[in-house]
Amino acid sequence: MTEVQLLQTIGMSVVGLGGAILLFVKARFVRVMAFVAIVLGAFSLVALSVPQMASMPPAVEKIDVASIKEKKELAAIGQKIFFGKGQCALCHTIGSSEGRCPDLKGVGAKLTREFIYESLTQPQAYVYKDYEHVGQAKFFPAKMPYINKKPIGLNNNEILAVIAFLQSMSGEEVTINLSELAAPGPAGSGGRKDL
Amino acid sequence: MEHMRNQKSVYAYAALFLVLAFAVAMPVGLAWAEDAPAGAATEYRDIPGMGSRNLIWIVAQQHLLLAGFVLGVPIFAWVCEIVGVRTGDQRYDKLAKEFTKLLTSSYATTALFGGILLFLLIGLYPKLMNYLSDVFFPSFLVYCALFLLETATLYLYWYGWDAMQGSKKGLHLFLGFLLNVFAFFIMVVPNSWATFQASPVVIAEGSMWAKAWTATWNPTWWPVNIHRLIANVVLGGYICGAYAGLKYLMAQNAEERVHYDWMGYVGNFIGVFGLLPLPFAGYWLMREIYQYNQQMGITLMGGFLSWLFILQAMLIGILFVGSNYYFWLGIMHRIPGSEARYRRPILTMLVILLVCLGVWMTPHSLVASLEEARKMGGTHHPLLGVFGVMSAKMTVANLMILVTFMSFIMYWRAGKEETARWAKVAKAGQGVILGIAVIVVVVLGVWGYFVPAITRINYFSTTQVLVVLFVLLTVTPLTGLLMKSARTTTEMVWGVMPARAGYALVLNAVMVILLMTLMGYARSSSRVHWHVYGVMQDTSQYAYSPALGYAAAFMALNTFMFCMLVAFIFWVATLGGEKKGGATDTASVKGKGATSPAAGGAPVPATGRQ
Amino acid sequence: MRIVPLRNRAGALLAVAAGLLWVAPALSQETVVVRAKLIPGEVPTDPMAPVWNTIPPTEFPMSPQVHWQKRIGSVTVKSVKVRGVHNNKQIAFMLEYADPSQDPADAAALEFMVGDKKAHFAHGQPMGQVEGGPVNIWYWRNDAPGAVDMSAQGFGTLKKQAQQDVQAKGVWKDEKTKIKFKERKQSLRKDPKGELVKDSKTGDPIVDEETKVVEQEVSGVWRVVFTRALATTDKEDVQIQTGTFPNVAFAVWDGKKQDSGDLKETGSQKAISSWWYINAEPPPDYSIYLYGLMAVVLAAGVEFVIIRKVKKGQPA
Amino acid sequence: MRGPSLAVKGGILLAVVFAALKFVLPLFTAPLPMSLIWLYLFLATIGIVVYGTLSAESTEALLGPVFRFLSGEGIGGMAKSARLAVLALVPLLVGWQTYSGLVPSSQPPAENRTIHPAPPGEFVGLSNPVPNTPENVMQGRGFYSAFCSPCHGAKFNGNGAASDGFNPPPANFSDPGTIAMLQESYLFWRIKKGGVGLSVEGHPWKSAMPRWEVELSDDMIWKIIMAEYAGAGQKPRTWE
Repeated sequence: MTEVQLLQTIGMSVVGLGGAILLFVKARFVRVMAFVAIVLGAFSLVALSVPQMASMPPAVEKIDVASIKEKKELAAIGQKIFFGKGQCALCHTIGSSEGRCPDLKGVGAKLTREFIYESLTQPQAYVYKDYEHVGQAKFFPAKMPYINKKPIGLNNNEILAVIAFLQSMSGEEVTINLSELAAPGPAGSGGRKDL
Repeated sequence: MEHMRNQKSVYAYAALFLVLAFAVAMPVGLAWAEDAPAGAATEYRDIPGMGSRNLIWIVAQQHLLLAGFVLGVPIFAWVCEIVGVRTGDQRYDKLAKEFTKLLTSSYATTALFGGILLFLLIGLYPKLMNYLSDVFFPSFLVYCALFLLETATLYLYWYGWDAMQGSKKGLHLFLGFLLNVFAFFIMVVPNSWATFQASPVVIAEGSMWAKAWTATWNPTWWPVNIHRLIANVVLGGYICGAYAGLKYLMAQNAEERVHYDWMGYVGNFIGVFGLLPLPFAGYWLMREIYQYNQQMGITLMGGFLSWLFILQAMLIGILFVGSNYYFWLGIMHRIPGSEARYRRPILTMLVILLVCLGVWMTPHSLVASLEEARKMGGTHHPLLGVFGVMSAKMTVANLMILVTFMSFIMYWRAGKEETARWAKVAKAGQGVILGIAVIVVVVLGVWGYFVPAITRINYFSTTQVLVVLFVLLTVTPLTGLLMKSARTTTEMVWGVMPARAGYALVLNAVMVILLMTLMGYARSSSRVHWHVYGVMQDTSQYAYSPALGYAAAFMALNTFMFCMLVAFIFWVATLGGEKKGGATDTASVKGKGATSPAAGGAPVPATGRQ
Repeated sequence: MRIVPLRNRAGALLAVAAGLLWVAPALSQETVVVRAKLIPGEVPTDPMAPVWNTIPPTEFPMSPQVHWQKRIGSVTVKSVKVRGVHNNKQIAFMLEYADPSQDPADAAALEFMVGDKKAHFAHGQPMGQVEGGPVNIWYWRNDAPGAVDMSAQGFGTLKKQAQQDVQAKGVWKDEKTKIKFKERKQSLRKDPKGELVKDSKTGDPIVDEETKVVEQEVSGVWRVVFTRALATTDKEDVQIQTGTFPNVAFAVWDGKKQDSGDLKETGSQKAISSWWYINAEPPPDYSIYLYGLMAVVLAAGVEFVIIRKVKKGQPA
Repeated sequence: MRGPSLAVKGGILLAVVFAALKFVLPLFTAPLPMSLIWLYLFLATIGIVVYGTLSAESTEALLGPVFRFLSGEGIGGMAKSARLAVLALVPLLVGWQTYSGLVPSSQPPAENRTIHPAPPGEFVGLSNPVPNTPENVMQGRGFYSAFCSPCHGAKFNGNGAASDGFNPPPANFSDPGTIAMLQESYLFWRIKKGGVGLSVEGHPWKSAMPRWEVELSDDMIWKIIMAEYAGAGQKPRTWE
């Protein structure tokens, strides 16, 4: 018996029991509760008759710096970090004014990689004063966090991957050389399983 | 007397829940003892057999439902009290007091479940709770302070009820106001924790207060606050209605029947009143979610949760039909001789409601056997597929709101005759407003198929909502004005409703509770395998979201448990007070209870007499 | 009692509706399952065995393989008709399709998922977000006797299994058969003056498309029978349980030698289907009748109670 | 009594609704799946019950005949034996229903493919970096006819020459329920990762959509996306 069949059987038993109470029991309170049970049983049966689908967590991905052979792959990893662990996309957008912070479209072409690196690790060192938010100002008090410190805490390789992604997103040549990537340490600094 | 009884009841269920809490805590304690790995910090603990998530699910859901009730009731209890003062009708004051009695008796249980939930969360999800405490610690303090204030105010409000009649009534009303203010913030603060989990913002370095403040202002915080506020009123109203319905069914004499018939009517009215704007709030929330993260929006509306919204449509549909049914039963039974006059308009409204519901419940991708799908050329039907998209759903939801509103207006007017000279003009005006509104809603709905999604969402749907709100906000005061000078031709007769009216009230409450459990599952599942969306992943064995059927069985279980719990609490509250309690608050009823001397159809202010 | 005839009329209407409900399933012809009928005795290994004519075929459309490289634009075989029988030990499937020429390189294959994990129909290639399983492929080729039992999990992993469990036999007959397929014609739209009509917005010429189902007579039919035990000892094989619905996919190659010397279809250039189902008819289970009887008794009891209540004047 | 009773009218209504949905509708369009027919019948039943139980009189008109039929009051002659036949038939029907519910099904389990499952996070926030110029769209059209049109059709309607055998069928871009509901980034994901990039709820095991990232550059894919919207006369979903 599958789980669905088991639940269906339970649902039908509840409805049946409720029906029997309505037929044989006179006490008002019990009757009302039986009525409630019938309604709930019927609801479960309807829910069991629509397509059943559980949502599984995705397969765990491991990133191994040593296996990267192309800059394209590095940019692809950077894309995952940008929208995932790096939490960049919580504020920044690429090509939309909907974000709360500067839009990063074409940023890889506008800024040098050194500047981007500094912006990520020393966010308050140089702040564009002429940055204007497009559209209505939004009140989400947040300032750029240190990306290489807690709670986000990307390591050097991951930051380089993000820069590679930003450059390739802007249609630029990726200037990160694969040789710059630090070999993964014994603790596996190159990738984390919850990436 | 009152005091004694209440104390007794407090002891009674305090004892019961101590036992219950102990029973729950026992296995948790065992689980703690079982796995405490040396070295690394514990991320999760489990409860063998039942599963930690299932336990959290039940306790959190019970707490939330109780909290919704406890936060919703003071709003309309207070409004009822004001109405009582303004109109001088003691019935409303008594009703407000009876509502507050229900509130007082469920307050402690709510807190108790909150406490159990907190302990369980700390015990079972230490990693997550650690993270959240890091971010939100200051708001925990604020919450505690608010809780103290709320408790103190509630006790003053309840125990001071009789003492503060007369010249001190103003002070009492102020207490009621404070009670609601604190209650609102008690809801708003935890909402920030839950919404942060669904739509986190980045946390930078800073003071502890700055961090909490940043996290609190996340994109879905206010949409959820508003949605919950309205939903709590709806929940409170319908539960009070169901309480009255049950009491009506169990009534021993005519006086009780008259009283609970009326109370059921008020409860249903409050529920419908809240229900009308609720879809708008839900729509706003959904829009914010979509805008915050398209992925989450798709998971909800088009992805693995899309079927949930068909179930939601079914529940809302039954709720709408049930509420209207109760109104119509009221017209047919409480107003003698009304049947011939109202049968036809009711049939029209019923047909519109059901057609709209049919459209709403038609899914985008249909449940079809593979052979049926092969014949259709996919799971989209070439003709009925058009009902599956948002444009159609928004349109029919708006139409259903309009129909329900008309039901309510019809009930309000039933048995009365306008005397004002401008009555004809006003009625024609109302008809024109309504007619135009329906046309605008339908035209925009159809047109919505031919414009880009963003135009539809930003302009068409918004316009539909505004048009419906406009109807609500113009026709209501206009009818109020008309009724002020209206002459009652047929007095309402209370206490003669058939048994099915009581069952309808109970059904409506069950639908609302089920809806809340369903949407709780939706909010939780839309985060898929994240504790904090995109920031902290759920790495426990319960990271998956269960399928709808399994979840529905849990929702049904939760709903049933909640019903039993509420029934028990209310029963305890009336222990020993059968003779002196709310049931006899019908002092103003004279004679055999066949006719009510007071307010006719109009729920607020009771006019039309004399 | 004037209402009696009316009630009868309604009753008649209801009866008609109920009657039509019974007819409705019989009208459905397209199906998604190959139903392998349970037969007594040996399963036929010969494509021309008379038992095949007693089994209704299930027809599945075929498409050119476009999913991965070395695609093909059009294929000879537009659909295959599939029949199945089993005797609780052995199962046999017969593929029947129109192919005007018998060539040494003509080939056909069945594909199944192995184990509990789902597999992608394209040789069980790995999925991005989900873990998939391997596939089992039964392959027959005209110029090689018997069949090849293979497994794969992803492109380039196709290999012959150590344990060969499948038999196959093909017979080509020069008989006439009708095939149906969709034909599309595209033409540039012209106005009555014979000039091209252009889209007012983009300025592109407007193309009209006409799709129609054409019926064509083809002479030459392949009948290929695959047989295997329902259950094998090989872990790489699909295990077929009666009453279940395992997935199946089909592939067919027209191995005709073209003027250039190349084969018309070979390797990944082939006609394919995506997943459908097979169902080996389960042996009869008599306990179901018992449950049915119990339901009858229960329903009669409930009915009795309700009638009694109604008679007493207290409707439930 | 005026006209037929509510019970009879209700029965007729249900029969008419059923016949219309089951037999008349397929004359004009594709047949409805039974799940939907049951849904509409259920709603019609709710309507009959609600309307029929509004007042004491209507309740009598709805339930009276049913109760009289059940109790057998005032029923004689032919009608009496008809009543007995119906009463005997009901348990048999229940039994048959139980039997047919338990008998091994010849229908495979229903499949529930989510047409538009949620994309993975890293594709959500992308926007098209290629400017929407006529030249780029024209280039995209060229790529489209080379790579996409065999299945999705020259007219962007999913009706390509190679589409017939595929299940699920190739997407019809001219249907407002497909690409018009989605952002460009969604299409980018679907084209780049193909059928094998789908998540569990996408029921991935049948989609023949190729994983184009192995053959086409990002640039080409973005151009194809622009060409698809332009060709199908749709606009991508935006939030601005």
